[in-house]
Amino acid sequence: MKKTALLAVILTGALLILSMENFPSWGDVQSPASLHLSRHFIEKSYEQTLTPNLVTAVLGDYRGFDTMLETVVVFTAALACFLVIRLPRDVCTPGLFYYRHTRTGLVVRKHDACELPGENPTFERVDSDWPPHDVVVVSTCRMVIPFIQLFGLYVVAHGHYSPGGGFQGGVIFAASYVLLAVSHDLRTLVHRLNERVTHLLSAAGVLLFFGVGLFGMAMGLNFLDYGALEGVLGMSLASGHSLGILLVEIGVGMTVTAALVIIFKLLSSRGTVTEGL
Amino acid sequence: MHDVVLTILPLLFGSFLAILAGWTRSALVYPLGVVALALSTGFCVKLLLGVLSTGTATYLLGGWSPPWGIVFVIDTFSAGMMLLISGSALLTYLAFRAEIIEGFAEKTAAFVALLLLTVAGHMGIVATGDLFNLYVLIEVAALSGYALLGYGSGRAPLASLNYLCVGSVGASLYLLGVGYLYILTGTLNMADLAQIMLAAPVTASLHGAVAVILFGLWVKMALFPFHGWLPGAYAMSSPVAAALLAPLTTKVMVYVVIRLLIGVIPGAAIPEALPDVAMLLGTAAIFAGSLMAYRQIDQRRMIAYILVAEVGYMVGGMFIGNRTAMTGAMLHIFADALMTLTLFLALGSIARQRGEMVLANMRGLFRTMPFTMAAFVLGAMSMIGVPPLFGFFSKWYLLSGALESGQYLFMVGLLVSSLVNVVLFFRIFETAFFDEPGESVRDIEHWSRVTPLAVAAVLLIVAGLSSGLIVDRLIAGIIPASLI
Amino acid sequence: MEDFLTQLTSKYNFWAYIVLMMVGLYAMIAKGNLIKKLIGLSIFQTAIMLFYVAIGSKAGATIPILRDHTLKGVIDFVEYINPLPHVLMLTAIVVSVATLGVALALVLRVYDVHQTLEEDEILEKIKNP
Amino acid sequence: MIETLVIFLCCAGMLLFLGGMIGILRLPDAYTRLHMAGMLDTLGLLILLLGLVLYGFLHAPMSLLVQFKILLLWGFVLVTSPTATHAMVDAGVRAGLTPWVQPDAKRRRK
Repeated sequence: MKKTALLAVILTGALLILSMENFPSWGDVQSPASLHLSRHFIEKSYEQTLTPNLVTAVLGDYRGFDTMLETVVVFTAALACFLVIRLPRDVCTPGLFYYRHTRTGLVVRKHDACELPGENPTFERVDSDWPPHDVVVVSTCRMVIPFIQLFGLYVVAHGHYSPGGGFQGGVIFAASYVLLAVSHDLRTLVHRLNERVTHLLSAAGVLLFFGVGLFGMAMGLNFLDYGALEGVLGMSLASGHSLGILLVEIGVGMTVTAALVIIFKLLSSRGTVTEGL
Repeated sequence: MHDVVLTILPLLFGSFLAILAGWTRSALVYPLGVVALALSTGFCVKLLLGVLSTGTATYLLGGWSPPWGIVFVIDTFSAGMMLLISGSALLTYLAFRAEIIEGFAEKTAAFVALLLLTVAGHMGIVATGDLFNLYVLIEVAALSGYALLGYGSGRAPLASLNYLCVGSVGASLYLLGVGYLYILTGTLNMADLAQIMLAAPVTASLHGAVAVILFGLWVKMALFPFHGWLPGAYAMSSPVAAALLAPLTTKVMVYVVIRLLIGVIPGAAIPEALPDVAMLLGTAAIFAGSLMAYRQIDQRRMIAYILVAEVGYMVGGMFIGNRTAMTGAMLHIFADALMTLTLFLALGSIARQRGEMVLANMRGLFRTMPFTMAAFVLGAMSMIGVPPLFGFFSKWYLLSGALESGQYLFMVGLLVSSLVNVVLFFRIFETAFFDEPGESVRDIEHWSRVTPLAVAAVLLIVAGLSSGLIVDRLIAGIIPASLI
Repeated sequence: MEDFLTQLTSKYNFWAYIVLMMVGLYAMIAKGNLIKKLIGLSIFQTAIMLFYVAIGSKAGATIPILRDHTLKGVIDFVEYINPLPHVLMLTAIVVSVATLGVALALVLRVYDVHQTLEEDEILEKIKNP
Repeated sequence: MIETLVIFLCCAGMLLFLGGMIGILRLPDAYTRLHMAGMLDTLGLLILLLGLVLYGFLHAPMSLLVQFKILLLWGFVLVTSPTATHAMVDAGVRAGLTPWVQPDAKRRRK
């Protein structure tokens, strides 16, 4: 098997190497790839969209439909994980469960918790395999998380002028929640962002994107034509496009944050979304 | 004006709303799916009528004109494909109402949303006129498909994971090929690319680009040596997912290859050896698919192997290189989708009553489920290629195309696979007709299941009788005049 | 030989991506562990991203964010690298991350069902349950 | 004068990084490696960034914001890097990893 694999790989590689004979060399300014489409984008996109970051302009506006589908892919991934590994809520979860008495710090162990006690003030649930409550880690993360979230928002909002945008900002925002789960435990995260909220948020983000597109249709233009935003608040055509990109990026950010949190929660808790990591 | 995009938007919108509804009013989820699919089908009909009267429709997404923005381009053939996809999805969705509502408990919303997304993805693949957008749509369709097929107990996750690995490699290879073409031409729009490639010098790199793209698509469409994922994925999954995806996935990929061959890639850019390799693989697929179908015990797995053979028909037909065979391959997309739909719908109904789909479980079905079995017989006859049914006509075109070009091995393949299909299906008929059903068997045929199935089966006859019309109105205008 | 050397020096970006891609492909075919297969898949996709990003490069050009002083004057396309491949790869990266997420979910289910992630052991268990 | 200082600071930072790297490669167990990585990288980064701040101050005195951002970066790393090391050591202890002891010291203890 390994030898066949090696042979196949070497053959494919050789064929690929042979087929790169007529490619332009590295950094060639006159190659077709940097002349036809990209020249137009570099020279025209600022006056058409008022967005200095060309990547954002092309991503959010010229290829906006691609970006919408890309958001849909993230949304799909979250749904797919939910469909494949989420365990039904009423199923008896086998294994060990630990409860700590809040006053004395005494820990009680329970097998096969079919009926989990609800919000009980005297006992709190402790993760069985990951009890990190370390004072250094917890307090540092508590201090750092707001800054990470602020930075995530900045990356979403400043995508017009610097590297950034909805996807990157959304990932940073989701990372702050992952850090919350790592430093505290998964239940803290679920308490802050429960499943319902994350699912609704992910759908709302795509719907915001979709809504911007439908607004274009409602104004008599094509789907996703941000030119429809012209005249809103007295804006010019180009700043309408700029606003459209911003709205779209916010939608993307919401979906990406929610979807990544969903995937993290499901994967780390093996589908129970109660404890894990 | 918006007809083109309105075929897809209800599905996307419906999937987002299904999630919102799933966490607030879960009773609304199933009707929402029906509305979305019905709207989409309705707009497909409108679009088809429009395209038939006014010619190719183009839609600029975002209002940017072609090379800069993304466009949807719908000709008569793709309008027919869109109708086929949304219609068959609607029939599946209606037929499996009970499974969808009961079978997924709290996850019904997620399942419905994924189902709508995968249909939207497949329709987008047909509609788009942009190479990279096609990749994204392939991934939308595939990713939701992995989840639908992977849901279930037993070996379903493993089969789906296998599909995911193979499918991702195929899509990545396609992406690589698009990158090659982008390096050489600097564009991603199909029409623009076709113009530039006509003038571009024919080089080794151009050949490489075309070969990599076609190779990636072959992997995605389960052509013979890469077919390993298909039988497992369709036989192990829930019957809903199999009935939804089996008529769509491979056929849509075949459609993409045909569209690239007749609309984008000029003949000179195709490497000389490629058609021969394709014919070889297609013929091998027919023989191997039929042979392996013969050895299967599970009936869904058997039909999945027949699908592998059918892919061989279409790939062979499009690479024979004459007009008749190309017409046959294009017609066979419709025929194969309808036949597969009928068979999988019927098997789904039977599986609901009898459990595991092995031959022993099919005793006496003609007596207990007469309508379902009648539809099954029609689907099977069409697979075999019995005259008034749709499958006969596409096979006829393929055969006469192969005869014109002297591809005798391919012809033998077609005939052998028909014969094997006869043996396979008559085995089922025999068990279902002559053997007594067991004492405890109480099969129920509910009208809500039989109606979609009957629609699909009647469509097989109607489409078969009007296949001349389909060829004239939908297909003939699309094949370039240079192909004789 | 000299031709080969010029090929190697002027197009080393393509060589790099091909080698990386073949590493990924080999891992996908030859490794028995499902997680290692997925790592191979990720390497494979990353190689394609590398290839695309390399298309965008231009000698002597800077990142595609317009500088303040060019905003009012004429924009020369030679000054900025090609933004389109970056856009495309942003999409492809998101897609590959999503695929990986779904794949890991499926792997979890496979582990629940078969209690192992080694392919040959799974096949063994399927044959003799 | 300041140029020399900049060069000195940058070189010293690099040297500490180098030491950290060698430590990661050569030290016997996870705890000592983490120690090397955590200690030397934090100090090395501090010195390196100080050098960069001075350099920026010297060459582009108008862009004070950038210098400020670099200092913020240092503050951020100063807080997070030891925490990360601490968390990893903590996890190691909890997972039951025993620290490495010099062989003859072990014998002596016996």
